[in-house]
Amino acid sequence: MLAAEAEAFSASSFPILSMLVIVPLVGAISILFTTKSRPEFAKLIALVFSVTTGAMSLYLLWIFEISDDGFQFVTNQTWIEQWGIGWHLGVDGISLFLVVLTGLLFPLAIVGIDPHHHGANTEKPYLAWLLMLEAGVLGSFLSLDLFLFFLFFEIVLVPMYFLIGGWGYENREYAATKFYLYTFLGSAFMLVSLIATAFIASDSLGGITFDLVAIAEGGDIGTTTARWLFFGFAVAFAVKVPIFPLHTWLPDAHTQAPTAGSVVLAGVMLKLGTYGFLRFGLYLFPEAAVWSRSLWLTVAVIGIIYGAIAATMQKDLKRLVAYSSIAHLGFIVLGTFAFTSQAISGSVLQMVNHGVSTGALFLFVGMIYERRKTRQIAELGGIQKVAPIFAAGFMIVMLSSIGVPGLNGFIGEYLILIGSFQTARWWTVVATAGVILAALYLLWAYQRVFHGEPDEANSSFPELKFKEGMVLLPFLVAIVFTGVYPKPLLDRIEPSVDRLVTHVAANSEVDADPSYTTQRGEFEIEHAGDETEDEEGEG
Amino acid sequence: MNTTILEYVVFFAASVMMLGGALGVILFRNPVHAALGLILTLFGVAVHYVSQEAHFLAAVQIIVYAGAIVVLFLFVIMLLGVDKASDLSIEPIPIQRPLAAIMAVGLFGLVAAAVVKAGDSIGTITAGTPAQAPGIDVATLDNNDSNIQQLAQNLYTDHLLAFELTSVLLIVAVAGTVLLTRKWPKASETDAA
Amino acid sequence: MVELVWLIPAFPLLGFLTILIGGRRMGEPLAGLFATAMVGASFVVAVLTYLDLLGMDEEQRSHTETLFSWVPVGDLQIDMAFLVDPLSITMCLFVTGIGALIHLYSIGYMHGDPKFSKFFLYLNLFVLSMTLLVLGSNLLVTFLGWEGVGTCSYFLISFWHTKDANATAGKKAFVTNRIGDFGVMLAMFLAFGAVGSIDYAVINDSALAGTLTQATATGIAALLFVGAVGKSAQLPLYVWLPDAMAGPTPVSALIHAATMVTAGVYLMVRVNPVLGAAADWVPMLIAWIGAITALFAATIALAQNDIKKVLAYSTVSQLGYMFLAVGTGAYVAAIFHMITHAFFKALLFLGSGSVIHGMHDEQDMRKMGKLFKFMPVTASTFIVGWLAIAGVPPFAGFWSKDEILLYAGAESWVLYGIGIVTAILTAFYMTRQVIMTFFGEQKWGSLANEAEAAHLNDPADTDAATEGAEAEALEDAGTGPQSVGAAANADIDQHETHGAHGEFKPHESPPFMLIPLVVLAGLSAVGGLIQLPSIGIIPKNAQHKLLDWLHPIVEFGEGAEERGIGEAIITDTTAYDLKVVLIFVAIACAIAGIVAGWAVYQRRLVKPFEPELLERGWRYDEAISWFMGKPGRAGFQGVADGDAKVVDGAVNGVATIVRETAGQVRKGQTGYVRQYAGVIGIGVVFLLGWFVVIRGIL
Amino acid sequence: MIAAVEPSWYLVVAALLFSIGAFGLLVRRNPLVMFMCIELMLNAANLTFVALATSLGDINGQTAVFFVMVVAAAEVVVGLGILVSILRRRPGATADDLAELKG
Amino acid sequence: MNLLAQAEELTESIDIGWFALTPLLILVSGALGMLVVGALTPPWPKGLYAFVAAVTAGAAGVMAIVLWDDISDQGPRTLVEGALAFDTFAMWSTITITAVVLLVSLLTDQFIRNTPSDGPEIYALYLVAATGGIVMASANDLIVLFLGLETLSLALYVLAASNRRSDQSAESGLKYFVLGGFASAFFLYGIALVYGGTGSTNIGEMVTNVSAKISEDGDVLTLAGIALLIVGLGFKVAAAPFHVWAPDVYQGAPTPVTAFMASAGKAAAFGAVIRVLVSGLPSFRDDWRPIVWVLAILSLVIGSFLAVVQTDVKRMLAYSSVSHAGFLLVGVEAAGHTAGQADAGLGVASVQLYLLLYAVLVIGSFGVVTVVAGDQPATLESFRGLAKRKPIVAVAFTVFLLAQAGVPFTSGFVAKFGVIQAAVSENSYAIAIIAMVAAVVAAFLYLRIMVSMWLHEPDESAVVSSVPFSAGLAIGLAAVFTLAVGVYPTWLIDLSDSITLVR
Repeated sequence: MLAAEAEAFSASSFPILSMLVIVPLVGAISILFTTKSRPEFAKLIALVFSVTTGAMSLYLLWIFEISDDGFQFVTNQTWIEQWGIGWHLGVDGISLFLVVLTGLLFPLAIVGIDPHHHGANTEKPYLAWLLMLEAGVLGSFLSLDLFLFFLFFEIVLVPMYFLIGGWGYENREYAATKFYLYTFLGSAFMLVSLIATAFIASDSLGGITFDLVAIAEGGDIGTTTARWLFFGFAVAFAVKVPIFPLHTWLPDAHTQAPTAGSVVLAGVMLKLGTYGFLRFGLYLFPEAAVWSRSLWLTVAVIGIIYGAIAATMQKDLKRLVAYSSIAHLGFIVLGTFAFTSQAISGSVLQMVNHGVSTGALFLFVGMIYERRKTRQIAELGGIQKVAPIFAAGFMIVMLSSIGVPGLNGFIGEYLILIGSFQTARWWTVVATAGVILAALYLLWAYQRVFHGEPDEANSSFPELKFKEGMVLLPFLVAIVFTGVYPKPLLDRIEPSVDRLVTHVAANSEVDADPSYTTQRGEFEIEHAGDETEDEEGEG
Repeated sequence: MNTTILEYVVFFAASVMMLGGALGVILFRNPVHAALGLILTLFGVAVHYVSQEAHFLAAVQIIVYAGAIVVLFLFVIMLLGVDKASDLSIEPIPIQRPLAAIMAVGLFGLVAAAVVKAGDSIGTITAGTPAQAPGIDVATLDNNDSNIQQLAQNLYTDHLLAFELTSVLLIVAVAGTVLLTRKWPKASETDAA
Repeated sequence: MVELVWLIPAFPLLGFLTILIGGRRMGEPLAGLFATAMVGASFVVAVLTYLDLLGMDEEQRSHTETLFSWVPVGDLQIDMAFLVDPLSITMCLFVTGIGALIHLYSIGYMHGDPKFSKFFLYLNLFVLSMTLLVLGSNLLVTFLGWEGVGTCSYFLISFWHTKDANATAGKKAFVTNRIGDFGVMLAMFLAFGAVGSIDYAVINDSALAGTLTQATATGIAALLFVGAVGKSAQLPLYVWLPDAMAGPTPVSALIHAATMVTAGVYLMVRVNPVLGAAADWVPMLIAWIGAITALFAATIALAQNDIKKVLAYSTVSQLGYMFLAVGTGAYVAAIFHMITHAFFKALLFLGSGSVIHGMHDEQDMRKMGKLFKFMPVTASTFIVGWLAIAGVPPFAGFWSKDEILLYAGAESWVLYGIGIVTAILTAFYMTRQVIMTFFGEQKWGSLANEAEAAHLNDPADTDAATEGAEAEALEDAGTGPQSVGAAANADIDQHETHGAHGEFKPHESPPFMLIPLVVLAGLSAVGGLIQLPSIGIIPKNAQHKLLDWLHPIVEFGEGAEERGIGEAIITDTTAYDLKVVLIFVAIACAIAGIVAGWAVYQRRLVKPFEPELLERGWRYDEAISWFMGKPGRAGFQGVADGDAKVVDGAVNGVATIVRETAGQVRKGQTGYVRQYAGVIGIGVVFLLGWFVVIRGIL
Repeated sequence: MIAAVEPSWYLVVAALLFSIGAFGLLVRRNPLVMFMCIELMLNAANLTFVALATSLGDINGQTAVFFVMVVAAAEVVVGLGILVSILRRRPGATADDLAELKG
Repeated sequence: MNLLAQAEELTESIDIGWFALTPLLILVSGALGMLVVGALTPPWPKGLYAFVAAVTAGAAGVMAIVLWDDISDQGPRTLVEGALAFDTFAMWSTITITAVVLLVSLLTDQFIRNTPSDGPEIYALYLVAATGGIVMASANDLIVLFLGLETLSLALYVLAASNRRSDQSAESGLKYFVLGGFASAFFLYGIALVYGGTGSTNIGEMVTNVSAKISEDGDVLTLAGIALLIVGLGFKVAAAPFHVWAPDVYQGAPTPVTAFMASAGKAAAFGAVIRVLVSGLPSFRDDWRPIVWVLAILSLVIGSFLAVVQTDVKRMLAYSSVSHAGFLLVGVEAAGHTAGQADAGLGVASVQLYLLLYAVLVIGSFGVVTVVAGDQPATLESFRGLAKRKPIVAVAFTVFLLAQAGVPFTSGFVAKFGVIQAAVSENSYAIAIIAMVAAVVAAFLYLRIMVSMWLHEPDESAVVSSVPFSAGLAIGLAAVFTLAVGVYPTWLIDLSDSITLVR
């Protein structure tokens, strides 16, 4: 029945993907035309458009063809033919859930969170920027054209810059500027290697094109060149992820951003980096990716441990969550460069999971700030006594972030680790140790914030309000559901991931190296050690 | 024989005039004297023109430059009464003079080096190709009219557009001076208006 | 019935959800009764399943019930599936059984607590996780339960979270367990890499079939043991268990004595074929760690004054026995001791709980004594438990401990020696506890008030105060013995209902609490019957009931025979020949220990020997706390500062450099037109230089 | 008969003249004199043109000179115009006095 | 007598191609007309001068578009005895420059209302300067090019000094004049030496002569000449280290004039650069390309670095225009790889595209400055809370700034992309990357302005003056163009791809 649906759908040429990008944009523009005198209109419009987008993303999920491992609902219009640039959108298992996540996260962020105002900035532009951001993010997840992707990848900086700078906290200008310049610097390299890729590939493709699929499948790029180009892309993604040591913009941006900003930033924008690695890095330059994997695995693992340790010592709750993001994204990168079906599926799943749980964490931190006007852990305490339900909600989200089985965080981490262990043994061992630290810093923070006797400032801490609960409910449902029954997600993710893995294996001497394919039976630890030596040798 | 010697004499005399005048321009503390030095230079250049058979240019040089431009200079000097001697012994901007010296020496050295390197090859470039019509009819070189004639011809054919452009240039000069010399009331008055 | 095994976890789940939604409305005691009913129900299911299995013949006594595909990615196909076999059902039986009893007890114990329903919420969640743990058909489901019980224990230890000590203790437990989980996860990865699955069936079969290389088997076994060490509080990771006493006493009884802490043992038994396939040093290691832990903990227990602390360390010690058994291949003995220990240790804890309850939340044995006539039921049941743990025949503990010692002796006499010494110590400190609590002279009542006063400026308590600060410091170790003081205080303010300490009179506990005591006392008395040794006077058909029941799991094909599983392996050892002798030795030791204790604490013939070093647990815990608190924390802080100063500093540094250099260059733009001309002139010279010299002349 | 005056000689003296002019512009503060220096430089260019025209046997060079003279005239007119408009308001200002814009 | 007759038939004999010259003729006659009529008639109604100038420029632009088709039909050729190139390159520059005049006249109108300079002269000067610029960009003879350059420059000197009430204006005028004269002397000397080396000042003949030359010895003269030519052109395009004048002059000059300089000036100068280097001296490309490379990088770095530390917005934009010059030189460098070859490569087209887009951008930016700061110094403070005071203007300015920073969906991105693409297509990766990094640094400055516009409260003293219609129109057009091209650049790229240089 589903299949039939999809058939009928693809037959009927309703450009759902294009609509996903356009609808929020239209919303943003139409908000600009609302009158100052009636701000509620702006809110209403924002609500309508974001919810519509969310609904469409859900519909997309519904009609998505499970068995199909390729791109679906593809739109491909020529845009700038001289430069071989097209409006080429498509969705596959890797991007599907990120799209859905984006589609659902924004309405919640728009409904659920009232920005705290600085006189100059009313709610109207705030909503407009949010919708613009949504359009950009969706665009980046859907683009199958290098140029188009870059456009969206770049454009999201602007709304985010204004959101942080305009509605952020005390140190917002610094954070916003840092965020913008840092990311912009990364994409500077990407732009150059992106163009170079197109040109170099054009020889074998007969004519210049920026079409991702065409280049990845048909373009032939010399090994060394490909490595350089990959590096160019990787810098941009590494900054966006962010990978240690390019991460320092993140804590500032997260801490200073308004709650909705942090939620979106953590929820979807960071995934642009990891997603970029999968969609562009691995797909375009499989050999280079494999060649440089030791580097990425190492920095990923460093990120995991380092982020956790740094998080432990943070005094600002939001900052702590930000550093925990660094650690979590380290896992995703680790999985990405393990090149096994499990690890990469885990990475994709973990992108969604991290979006959900960290997004929820930021929601909570935002609520705490609204109530207490502080994020300093030292000034909080004993909240569980006065607001048990609030505490319980936080606890669930926190446990998912710690990676307790039965909640979503665990499934992703587990898949990543079990997959990586087969090809990157010793890195995985260290990464697994990071799981311990996750428990350490989050529980310690929880203890300091929620346990103990509340002082007079905290003893008046208001309990979770109904509206807040309604906003949080979807997150909690997602957390538990994914943890208990991830199959529906994995079924959709895996085919595309397998396709990618085979692509990587086919276009690099991966299959020549036994350590890349999960081996059966015979299995010597010492031997494993040697293999690791070799791998490090490659790096 | 003696024509050659004469050439030498003329060349050196003219060069001395020219360079001496130039040095005068940059060394005389009083702008009026500098202007006179400039005149000297212009005459020297004119002599060089003559010795290169560019009689028309020589004439224009004297009339327009020495006659008009320098007079204009002097006129302005008098008009503004800026004929007070400026003290050249002090140089407010640090390392400005060494800088200037380096530049001047470098400039001269390098261009001279280029000239020397080019040496005899100067003027041979078109030897391979037929000289452009209307080039100089060497036969009639010593006849001044023909030189002027050729110049005129060249001016009104090859350089017709350039010639017209000079008129545009003069429009700019006119319009510019009109704009610049129009009287402006004090700020306060216009604000009141 | 086997197909309905999923009902075992289902009932607690139902209970959990119901209380989650309606717990507040249900209130007391309905929530408690409901929860108890749920656990009881799953106990009934377990019993039925047990009977069902009994009905089958051995070969079919293993059934996998798959609910749904959980984590399917490529070769990795993990189902949410339950494995029903004698072992898992045995576990289920006593988990749900004792669980039900303790639920019942808690209704009385938690009476009047504002978070009454939440307590049962957690308890049900715990039983759910525990049943998942034992029923899981693959490592991941087990791990789900494994982490679940860990989390519940975290919740319950820090149940009275307003006290920092409790919160710290909970966190400490969780993190310490995580260290163990690290091992379990790696074991799973290794197994998947090696056999492409993490089902027990697949792993064990390949271990038996020998397709699992020794190296891998060693790896898996060792890593799983790391997990077991964490969960079952063995050296070096035992530190969390004593602190876990900060939780309400029923929790200590259920989680930290009877069920959760034995999960490690269960896991090792579950994968015993892998142990068999592993290199010899693994079982040896397990045995030695078990033995040393047993002795080590016993020595600490000698000097504890907190009634629950004594039991806590004795639990650690008893768990050590179980690992000793596992290490020496006495899997059945391990399970046997696990069960008996579950009986008597739960009994002892509940008893101590009853005492604390009756003493208005006093836990310090130095302020007790002569309680026998005030709480007779509690006392008498407690005495049964005492005899059982001390190893006095015919009580349950005697038989299980004896079998373990037998195997230990068969393995090595040193291990046996350690075991026997531990046995003596056990008998001694338990005697000490019984006397200090129920006999000796009365140290409460009129003295209670200044006792209270003393209690405040008691060094232990000042430590507890400072320890609040340390808890703030990065320190997942609320230092061992002291946190009891805090825990006690916690109980105090949780129980204002019991009124102040003015007119002070211990009282017997309500029936809710007494019934479980009686039942458990009975079990502790007769529990030994399930596995009587093979000695002449005992009728053959009464021997080794448990072994016969379990041997499909612990005894496998001939390959395993010479590796030795089941009693077969030790038949040709001297220990086996001497086993009757050994029994009498054991009895003698038990008596000796008791007599000594009686002499010291009742008769005061000898001055008690309780060095502070032992009271403070060999300062092991303090050492760790110090390490985590000082250098550990400094290191972490260093990293954080480094991030701010070095990594981020570099970024901001670049910005500063740009601004600074630009600022300098900017000064060059002086506004003097002549200087600008000079700049241009220099440019000219450079260009000419390039063109004329480099391109032209050269 | 000995060689006549080489065209390159003219080029060299022209270069010298040009350099002197440039030097003057850098060292003189009086804007009028600076203009004169510019005139010197233009004349040097002119001389170069003529010399090369002769050696090339090509009249275009001379025509160029003609145009340059016009340009020079126009330049001076405009330049003096600007200068007058400034010096009217700030009599006796030197080039160094006009350094309000900087950085 | 007979001489006259001779002259007569001489001039008859040569073909002028009047039609092809219409843009120039329109501009010049427009200028003359305004001057003469304006001198004879009483002052015209407010805004009429600007209107006439705009119309004239518009007409010229339209003619250029018409001629474009003519060229694409009959192919590029030269006019007036090879003095002027008649090719799409020239027409593109014509369109750019006339568009600039159109917008700038609209800007100027309000600015000079109620000042004595509100007469025909300023607009006439715009038109004449435009003529000069167009001549520069379409010159096929170095002498003609020099004359065009002088026409443009002289007009600009005057315009820079035209605000007689401000000392800064006068100072900038004088500085510009002195340095400009200095530079054009070098340029002229360069022409002379190149003339000596190549035997002609006509670009076509230069190429033929050089290709037919018998000895290499003469080249050194040409090389020395090229050096000086690059000095002159570098000065005009404000490429470091010859940019020193730009900040002061841009800051001091009346803002609309600054807009004119930054747009028309750059367009014309880069047109000249391409003419001289790419089509005039292709056989020396290996000699001058490295220098262009160096100048490009210097301009990029100095421009963006120094822009960051400025406090005056006009000065910031001046420095940023230096770094934009660097970007354009990147394109020139790319063109240098294929100069004189059959396959033109992307360089020239990318430069022209960049010029057009940047011209509009920069006019928009300075237009906003005009509206906000008037003839007061445009400090950063004067933009505080602009979003509160004049939201529309703030939005427009934001668009321009983002475009200058090269943010996607603005024309600025298209421009940068084109240039970088050209560079990459010639494998000059290093310069491409440096350019992008410099763009990042420059972005900081645009962010600074946006911060004070959007994130700061306006200080009470700030007056909310109304935006005059004409200026608003100019800004609006610029903004719309910026966004439109950013979203749908195809048509423009299409045109720019058909740019050819007459050879």
